[in-house]
Amino acid sequence: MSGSDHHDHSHGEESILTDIQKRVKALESILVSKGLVERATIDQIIEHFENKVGPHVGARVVARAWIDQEFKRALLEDATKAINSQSDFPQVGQHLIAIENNDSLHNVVVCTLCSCYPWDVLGLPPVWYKSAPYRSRIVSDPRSVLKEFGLELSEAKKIRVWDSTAETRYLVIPQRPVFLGVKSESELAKCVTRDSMIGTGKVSPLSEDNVNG
Amino acid sequence: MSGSDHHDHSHGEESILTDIQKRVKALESILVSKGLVERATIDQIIEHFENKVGPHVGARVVARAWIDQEFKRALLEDATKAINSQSDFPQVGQHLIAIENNDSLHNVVVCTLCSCYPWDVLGLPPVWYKSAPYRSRIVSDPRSVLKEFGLELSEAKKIRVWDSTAETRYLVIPQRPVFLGVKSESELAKCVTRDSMIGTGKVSPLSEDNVNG
Amino acid sequence: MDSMHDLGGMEGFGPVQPEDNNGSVFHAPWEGRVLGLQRAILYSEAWNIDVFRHAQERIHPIEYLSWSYYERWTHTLIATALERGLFSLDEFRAEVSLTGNLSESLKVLTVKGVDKTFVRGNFERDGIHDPQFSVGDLVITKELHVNGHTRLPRYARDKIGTIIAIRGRHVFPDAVVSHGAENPQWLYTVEFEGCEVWGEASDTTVSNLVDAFEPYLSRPEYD
Amino acid sequence: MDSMHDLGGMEGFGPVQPEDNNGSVFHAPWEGRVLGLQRAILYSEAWNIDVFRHAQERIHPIEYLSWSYYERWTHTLIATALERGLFSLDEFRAEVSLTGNLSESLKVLTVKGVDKTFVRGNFERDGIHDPQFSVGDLVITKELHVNGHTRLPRYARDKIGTIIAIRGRHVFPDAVVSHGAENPQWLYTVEFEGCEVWGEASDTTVSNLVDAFEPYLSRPEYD
Repeated sequence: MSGSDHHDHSHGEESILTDIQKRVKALESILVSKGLVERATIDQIIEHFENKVGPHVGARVVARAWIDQEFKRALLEDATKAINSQSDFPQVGQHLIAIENNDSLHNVVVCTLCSCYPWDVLGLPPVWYKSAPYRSRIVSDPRSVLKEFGLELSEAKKIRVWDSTAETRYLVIPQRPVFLGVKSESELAKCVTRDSMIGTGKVSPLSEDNVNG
Repeated sequence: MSGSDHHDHSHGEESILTDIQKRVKALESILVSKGLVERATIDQIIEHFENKVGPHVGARVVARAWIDQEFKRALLEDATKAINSQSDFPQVGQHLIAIENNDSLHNVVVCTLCSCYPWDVLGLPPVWYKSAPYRSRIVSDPRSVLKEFGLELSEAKKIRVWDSTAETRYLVIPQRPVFLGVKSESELAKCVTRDSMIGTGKVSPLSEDNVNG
Repeated sequence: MDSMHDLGGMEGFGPVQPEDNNGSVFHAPWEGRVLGLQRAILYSEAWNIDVFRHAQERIHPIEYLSWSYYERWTHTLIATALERGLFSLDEFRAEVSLTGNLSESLKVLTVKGVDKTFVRGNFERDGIHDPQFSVGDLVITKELHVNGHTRLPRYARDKIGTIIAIRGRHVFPDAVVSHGAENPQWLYTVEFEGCEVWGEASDTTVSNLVDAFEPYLSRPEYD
Repeated sequence: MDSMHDLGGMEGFGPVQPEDNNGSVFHAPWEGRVLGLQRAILYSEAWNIDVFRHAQERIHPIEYLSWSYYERWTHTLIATALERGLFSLDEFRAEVSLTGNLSESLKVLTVKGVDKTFVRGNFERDGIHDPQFSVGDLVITKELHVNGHTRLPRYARDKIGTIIAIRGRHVFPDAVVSHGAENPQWLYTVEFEGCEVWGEASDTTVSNLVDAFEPYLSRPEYD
């Protein structure tokens, strides 16, 4: 953990494994040898994050909130309870908080201190969410950062920047755009992008390419 | 100036010059070719900082202040004027400020934003003065940092940490230790260390090794 | 400690590089392995999430900025396992246990049990004390410089804000790291006007919200 | 801008490495060349010290921390010379002027003139306005987040302190960098109790002093 070896990552390797691959392999091997880790469990965890959770979960929650006013009311009151009351949603953990955009307010979420993220409903966080440029500047200059995402907000719109500093997790409920017209819940869900649920992107008319990786 | 090449400093060189040496050489050459710089002037500047200025200048000032109460009074009132009034000292620039340690107060100097330093009287700043560990922590936890320098202050002693944030420059006048006894100005000057004039070190009984490099 | 991780309000890192929705994936197979290992270790209770976060805060600033997220995780897991004696450096290098089995003292996450762990744990705890603040109260955050772990970012210290929600009584990360106790505390969401945090000249339409534990807060002297 | 250079109050960089008195030397011959070049360029008035400092602030944080002091100077001098058109990248690579001579428009530091430059320049300027504050006055520093150059460190913002000295009326670095004007301002030394800056739990025998320009200061609302 010293400051001296950061120049040595990318050269001087003798095998085809990079330094980081070797370290991860060694860590897994010793923990397996110690009886603390089963390789099949790790496989299962990867399978879960690669194929089961992801922004499509949050997108269905948002789509239902757009269509079902009673569900939306419950979601804004206690998002964990509201989602777990629906038998066709995966169970989510405590203290998920839904925050709703409207004509005069835009919400955006960050974790400046590490990278807290609502994994239950959005899956793996994108690289930029965990990066220094986003974490440093979204709190002090959100309007400019959102512009870099292609999100130009009117100057009058209020912006709330939510910093996930504890074990609460935030899910942004974007506004339902007029251009979506009348659609079914599953059609609407396909238009809800991951970034729109973090507060850095738009709802898209362009179907599921935006949601499922 | 991009963030991408910081891993490449220490390898892949084809000549015996390091990357930084090549850059400096190229910079000097193009500025000479442009007529803006004369190599002999650069030689002269190096000569000045290698052989003329240095902590021995400040040490003589401190030693005189210890011996000559009138000079000390003038020094604390306006260090630039006081030093420039003495014909045997080199001329120093405006806004040099002398700050005096006493039984109840210790002074220490830093520049958190860059590395401002009283070059006129102390010469080239030491590496640690310009480093992140010193600049970051001396302002918030001076007592611990001074301990790392071997300077253990009594818990009752007040510490003033002066951050050189403008074009003023600070010279600490350390206390004259009792162990020095009766000595001449030039003998005393040999005991005044560079670090004691920054506020991070002790006056030493050990003669000029501590002052002249 | 106020190290490199406390990035809020810093400048100079360049523009954000957005990533399309395909970004919610692993970018290399080893990233998935690290994530799996981290979850298995948290399940084992060898340490908890607060200890893991604090270990990341102790990464040298140059590495903190140079390493990717999962690189930071890898180095932190190895360093913490060594610190806590899960294995020795010799064992890590040999990739084989030379001393014994950890499954006797720590919980092992099995394929059967793994599904339950995909629902986030609950850090709320019951208690007898009522919250000291109410929604609508003005509060001032402390100028807190903790020689350990804290969750009050620098930019939100010594600032006046308004309680907009009470989130329950939660495990206090500062206490978990400093003396291994949960010491639960009321958690509030506090809203600050952007101008309070970023100065008069800043965008007046912005507000900043943080989730702050009760010990981070006091009542302003003048309100 | 609040970039990596504003180090005061950060943690995690490890212990200071003291250097004996022999440390007041160059550690390699190229360091002396860079120092000489920097002084010759400042003398030429191609740019001034404030512009040079701000250029260093714009170094990417990873480089800022990884590079040595004179490495930072080297990169800053080259980048600023390119930005300001002292030479082109082609000329720098060729190490030869392809377009003309700079000595017609800029002052050249000669061996004859160099001695005079070893006395630090004076940044004090006359003016008609009296200082707004007096020694002994309580002041509060502004929560200043300047999209450019400023000399008020983050740790000393939005803090109440006492004026202990008036240092004269000086060139204002913020103005020099933002619009090339000297816009001189009164300069004060302000002393803050350590507890005001670092919180109640900090060492009560410590105080912090900064040299603050008048535009950084206002009167506290309650005193």
